[in-house]
Amino acid sequence: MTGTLPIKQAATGVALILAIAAPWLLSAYDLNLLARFLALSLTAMGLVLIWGEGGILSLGQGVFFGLGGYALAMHLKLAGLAEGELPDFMIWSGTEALPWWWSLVKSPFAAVAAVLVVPTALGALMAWAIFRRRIGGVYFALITQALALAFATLLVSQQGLTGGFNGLTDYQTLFGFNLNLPSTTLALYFITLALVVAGLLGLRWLLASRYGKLLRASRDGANRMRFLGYDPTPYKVIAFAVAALLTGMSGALFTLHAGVVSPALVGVVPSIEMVIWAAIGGRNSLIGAIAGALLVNFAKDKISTAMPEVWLYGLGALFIAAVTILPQGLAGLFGPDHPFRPGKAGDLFARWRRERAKTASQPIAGEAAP
Amino acid sequence: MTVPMLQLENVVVDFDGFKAIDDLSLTIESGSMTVVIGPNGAGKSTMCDSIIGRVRPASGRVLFHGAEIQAESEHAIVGRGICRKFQTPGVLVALSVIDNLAIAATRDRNWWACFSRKGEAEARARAEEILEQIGLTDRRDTLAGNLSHGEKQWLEIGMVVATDAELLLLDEPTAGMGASESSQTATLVRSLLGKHAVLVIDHDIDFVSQLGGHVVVLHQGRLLREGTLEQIRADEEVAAIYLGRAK
Amino acid sequence: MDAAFLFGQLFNGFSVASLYILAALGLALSFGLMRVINMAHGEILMVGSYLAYLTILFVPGPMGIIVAMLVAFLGAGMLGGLLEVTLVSKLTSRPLDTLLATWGVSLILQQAARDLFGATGVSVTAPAWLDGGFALGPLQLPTIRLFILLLAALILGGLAALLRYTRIGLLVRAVNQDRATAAAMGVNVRQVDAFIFALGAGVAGVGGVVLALLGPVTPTVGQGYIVTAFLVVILGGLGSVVGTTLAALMIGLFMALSQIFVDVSFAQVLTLIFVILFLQFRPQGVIAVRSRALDAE
Amino acid sequence: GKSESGNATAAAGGDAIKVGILHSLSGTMAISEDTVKNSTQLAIDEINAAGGVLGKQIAAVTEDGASDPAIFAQKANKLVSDDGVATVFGGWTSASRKAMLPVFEKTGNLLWYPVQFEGNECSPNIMYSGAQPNQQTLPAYDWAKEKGYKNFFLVGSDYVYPRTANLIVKKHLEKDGLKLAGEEYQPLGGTEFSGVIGKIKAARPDIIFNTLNGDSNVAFFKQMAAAGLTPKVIPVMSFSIGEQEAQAMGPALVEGSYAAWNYFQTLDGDANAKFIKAYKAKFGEDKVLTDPMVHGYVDVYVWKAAVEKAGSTDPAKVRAAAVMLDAVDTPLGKVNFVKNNSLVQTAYIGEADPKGQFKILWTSKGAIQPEPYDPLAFPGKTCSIG
Amino acid sequence: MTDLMNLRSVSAAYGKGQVLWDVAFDLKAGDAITVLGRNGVGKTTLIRTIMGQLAASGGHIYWHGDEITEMRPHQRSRIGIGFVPQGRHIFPHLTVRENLEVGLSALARKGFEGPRAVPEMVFDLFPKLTQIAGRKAGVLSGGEQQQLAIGRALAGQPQLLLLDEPTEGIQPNIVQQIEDALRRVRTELNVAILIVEQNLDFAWSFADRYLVMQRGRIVKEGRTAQDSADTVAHLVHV
Ligand SMILES: Nc1ncnc2c1ncn2[C@@H]1O[C@H](COP(=O)(O)OP(=O)(O)OP(=O)(O)O)[C@@H](O)[C@H]1O
Ligand SMILES: Nc1ncnc2c1ncn2[C@@H]1O[C@H](COP(=O)(O)OP(=O)(O)OP(=O)(O)O)[C@@H](O)[C@H]1O
Ligand SMILES: [Mg+2]
Ligand SMILES: [Mg+2]
Repeated sequence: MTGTLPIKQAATGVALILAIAAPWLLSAYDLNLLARFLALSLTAMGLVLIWGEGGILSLGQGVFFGLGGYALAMHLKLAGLAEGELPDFMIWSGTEALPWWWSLVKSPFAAVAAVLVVPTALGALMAWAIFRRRIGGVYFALITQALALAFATLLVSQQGLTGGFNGLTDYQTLFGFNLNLPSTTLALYFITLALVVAGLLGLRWLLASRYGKLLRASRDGANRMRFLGYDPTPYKVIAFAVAALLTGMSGALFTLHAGVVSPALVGVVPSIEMVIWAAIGGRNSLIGAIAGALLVNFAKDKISTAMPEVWLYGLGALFIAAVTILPQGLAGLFGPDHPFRPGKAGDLFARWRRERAKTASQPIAGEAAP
Repeated sequence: MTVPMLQLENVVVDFDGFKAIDDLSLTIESGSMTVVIGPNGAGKSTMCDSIIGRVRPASGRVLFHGAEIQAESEHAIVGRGICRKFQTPGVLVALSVIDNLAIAATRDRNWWACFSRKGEAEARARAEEILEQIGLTDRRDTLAGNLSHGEKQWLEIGMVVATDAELLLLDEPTAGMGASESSQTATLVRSLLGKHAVLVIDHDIDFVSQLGGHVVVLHQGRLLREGTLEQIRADEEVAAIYLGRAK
Repeated sequence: MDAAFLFGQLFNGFSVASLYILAALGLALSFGLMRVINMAHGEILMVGSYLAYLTILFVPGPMGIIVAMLVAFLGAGMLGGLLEVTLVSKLTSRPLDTLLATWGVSLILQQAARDLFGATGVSVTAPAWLDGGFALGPLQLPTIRLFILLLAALILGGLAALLRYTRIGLLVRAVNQDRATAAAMGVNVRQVDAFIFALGAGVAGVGGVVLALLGPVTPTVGQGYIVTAFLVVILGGLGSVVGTTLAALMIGLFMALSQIFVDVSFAQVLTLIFVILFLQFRPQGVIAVRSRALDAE
Repeated sequence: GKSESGNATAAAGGDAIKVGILHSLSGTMAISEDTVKNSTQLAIDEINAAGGVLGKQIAAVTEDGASDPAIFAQKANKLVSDDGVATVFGGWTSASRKAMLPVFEKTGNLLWYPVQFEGNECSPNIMYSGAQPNQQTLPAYDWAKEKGYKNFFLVGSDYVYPRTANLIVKKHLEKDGLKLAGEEYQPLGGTEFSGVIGKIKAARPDIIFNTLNGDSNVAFFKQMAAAGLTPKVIPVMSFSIGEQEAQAMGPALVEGSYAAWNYFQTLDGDANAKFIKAYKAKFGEDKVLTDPMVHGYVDVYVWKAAVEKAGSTDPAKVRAAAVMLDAVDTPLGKVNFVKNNSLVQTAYIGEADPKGQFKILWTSKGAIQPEPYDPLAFPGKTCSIG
Repeated sequence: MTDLMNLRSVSAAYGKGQVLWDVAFDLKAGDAITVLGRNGVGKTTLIRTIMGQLAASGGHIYWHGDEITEMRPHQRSRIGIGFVPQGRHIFPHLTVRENLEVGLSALARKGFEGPRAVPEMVFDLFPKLTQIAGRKAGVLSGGEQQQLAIGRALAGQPQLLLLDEPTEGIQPNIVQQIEDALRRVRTELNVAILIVEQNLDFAWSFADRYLVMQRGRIVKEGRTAQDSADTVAHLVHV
């Protein structure tokens, strides 16, 4: 363990330097991808918190992703309009007046506040309602999956209010900055990077604190905690709310970089893909989560370009490999008992010797006790 | 007259028509020692369950310092100063032995307190102390989930003690322990008296005799006998249903 | 709104419920036994549908559909068994991981179906004896829907009896509760797992045939039912057969009746919310099983 | 075919004109979009074989939009910024088009969109060759009205095209004093129609306007038939069922129902016969041809003509030239783009026959001028380009 | 005559932490051996390794001279090893009778089948089980569950019975019943018994051989008839 730490830190440092230099190293397109995927890594980190540490598998992170994304996108749609004008989709959907909750995000500050508050508050509320009733494990996973489906269906079916299946797209300005200018794009990249680093450090601190221990304790000892005088619910609620916050931010940033938010990003399938980022990276490793989000998404982009039919096979195989071969994800390769350690090889060898010994020496009947 | 520390008043616990506790009344005074014995299935564990909020009485009241607690949430009851060791040991499997103890020893168990450092050093110190007492020093950093059955038993006793609760409920603390460990436990339990009230459930009569204290015999959810161990041992009926030759 | 419409919707509720029963039973079995959520279950339905399509190509005529059900039962069952032996059995006691791994399988199966049959849906024509309907007062009940209802009831009854009265049923329940101990008592737990998984998959295969009668057969046909099927399972509580049935009925009726007032999309949203709220009040599901374990959550 | 995906066609040397083809090759939309990709590729191959454009070969870069609008935007960006294509042919769902629109506006590039859609959009950077509502929905409505149908039931998939098309239909029903029997939407890909059918039975409409998309249609027609409601009992006018869909669903299912398009495979004309022959030769005799495929094919030829007229592949010049071209003969008949970037084209109504082909029942009086904004439903809105 | 079972330098580990080291001993039919040792020395681990619930990381286990080191638990059960786990592990949602019927699986040759009737001997040894045959095992008290767990293992008619602290948490008079029953099992059915027991007096009076474990190793073994219990007490309680 001690031996591997400096290597890890050095690698992290190099990665950070590369990330800072990226705008000068990458093509505009690849930089845009990097920015998007860094934004996604916030979601993956949130999953490390709730799934890896809290044992809560959420298959509905798309909901929070979407809340963050839509909150910002609504503002962006309004920002491009003259006074009294309606967003284009409302016109062709026959909506006649701007719904009140749209006008809430008219100011960019309100929009940023909404990005931060709405997913967090909803996450907290939902987690409280569910964990209070002591629902967990697979149940929780499936309920959140249903929520993701419900959310996506709702977005689609309320086209006049949400833009429906198309989602919201075509943004022009944020805080008065023209989103189409390269300088804005660059600034947004660095903001994203800064938020990822901040998220990483913040979560590190949180997990190292006593809170982290109590969260782990509530993972499989919720009842025991109760009988020690602790209410396990708040720890899970906090974890879930923090993850929702990160995911909401992730959604908002992604929306900015991608230029679109739509139900296709929030439903059942994207929500599960979010989990796979964390699983591939390592569900207990924050750095792993970032790496996982970047790797899976870059792979998806590159592979699906080259061979679209192969991508689904690849993704499927990734899921299977992630849990069978690498249950600790990529981070597991560098952890304290990674498979490349000589000790393991020794064990394999021992087994081989045993196999041999077995065939060689059948015991003689009635062999005396030693 | 002062109110007793804990009072069960006509408590009934009903499992789909089966009365595991049937109109049971019992009083425990501060600092006292109560030993509960009785056949398997007599309702001893269920009685603890009803005190600690794990099952809810169908009727009757549980009073702690005069306040009704039978409807409170589990952690709130513990917060009032009652803590319990379970018959099947329950520890926080994902944490190390010392963390288990430290969490139990922490005084402020509100969730917001976990972000502050206050009281942490104190809890740690107390945890180390108890670690000594329960003889798990060389297991300090082992994950509690990896302990053997008996070690878990010890750890759980340690955790209960660490909470410093006013009333400790120990459900079969010596199950799976040998004779000398049992007497160590007895010593530990006796040292708690005065400051804590202790209720012990056990089937090991040697252990019970080392504890001293007031003995209560439960049978079919009801209180069958009460008295000193001598009186109980002399009782024909208890012998028939419970002690057998062991008396 | 007239009475005929209302009764029509009630009937539709039962009819939809019967679909969910067929889709969810297999899940409930494997969930109850292994605490495993098989995300590839939807694709097993899909395989059933395609098997129906293929069978009917070879065995046209009125009895084709019956043959198709047998083929689908066996084919899907074999696939389920294979999946269990090669993947799920490697992940026992890690239910959340199984969920992810089987999701991977589902992606692969979907793409394989796409490569084999094309992304275009294929279609199975119901035999003539399933055409038409029965008039019941002002109601016209499609024969095909009645047939599915009956089929679901038969399968339910059969499974319940199997679990209740046969030795394998007993072993299934034992393994369900404590695998390590069951193994130590001489129960070949892996065989039991594989059996139940295969059985559940077989039922799903029959479900797939039924779906093929009602709609298109596409590589994603299972996806449309799977989330709701999961809800049925958790609403049913601990994978019990009775619970699953009741839950399917609740969901089916809720969905059908809410459509009196709102459109399909919104009815779906309402149904999901209804289930979540219901679990708020009865987290153990419709049928709760008690246990004394300290950390049985 | 896998071979032409990803990178520029091998045939094209260094001095080729790169164009992008961007369709869903995976995901739910792949079934439809793949065929458009094929016909687009066919046009490119034909042009290359005939000597190319401005003396250069065309090299197609194919990308997969994976049925996900965000990926469409991402890949459009890649084609334009990274690959430097001169133009892009692609898109099917309006969602994908909407997601790509900002990319094309920002980069000044040009997208050729081949599918009928809901109108209400008019970007200088998109060439809309698919029907506007007044070239498909409204002609069908007028036809139904003329046949004496008075009570309309609207069934659609739950997304923008059906909802907006129906909004327009409703305005016209209102104006004409006809009756709206009901309006129901099914989530995309949804297959459980018992509730909708219950409502149809209760409402007893004269005709159903069906804007369901994709596989939902199979379920809809099957369950309608099971409930005794065949197209003979209640006529159905479909807007997204073409030859390919009819074939896939099993022609028997849709036999006798109506469809409105700007192209049917059964259309007369040499250009069509030639196209059908060429397509089948390349992709298989069993293949059928549909309206969007033809638009995807025609788009390439129009682009070529515009490039040659402009003498440049610069998107702005090409667009300016494209809307000034004379009508050319295509499998669709004579068509040309006009200032609002949309195609002047003829509307047809067909009735599905037992083979999944359509018998043409009605033809609009000449080609219809495209109108992105229906004056009745969206008064005062006009296209601002050109 | 062949030995019933031989262990040859068996070791076992949980993950990387080795718990058993070079354990070796032999058992003959009808033997009664008690394994003694303080908490955490590896007694349960030994039993689980014999049962196959934990794979041996080294060494060999023989049954009637055939190696069974790699056998899976259900196979070991079917060749005649019966098991009463620590903490009882009855099937809580099955009735008492069904629990016993599961025990019959040990008599199956392959597949799922097995005889359907629970041998009378079980009810004979534990008359209480007859009364509560229809109740769900999960609601039984600890003592009842323990009797059930033993009965369940006996239903499979084992040649060797592994018992892990069978008297833990059992009321005194039932402890005596269990003791009596075990004696009868040994004498009347000639079943070998390997028992982990904290109650030294009982262990001594019941078994004819003992093994003392410390830190995963057997540090002393002998015959209860030759040594007095006190000679090992200091080894057991360190
Ligand atoms: N959750 C439950 N559901 C149904 N019955 C229960 C439940 N918990 C306990 N019982 C029943 O209540 C009775 C009392 O059980 P309890 O565990 O309190 O006994 P006990 O005195 O602690 O026994 P032991 O000494 O064996 O631990 C038993 O008959 C038991 O079967
Ligand atoms: N699941 C496990 N994972 C890791 N270590 C374990 C596990 N179970 C037991 N151990 C360790 O193995 C050692 C032996 O445990 P075992 O349960 O065999 O002890 P025992 O002799 O049966 O003790 P007891 O008398 O307390 O039951 C202990 O040190 C324990 O910490
Ligand atoms: Mg008890
Ligand atoms: Mg043990």
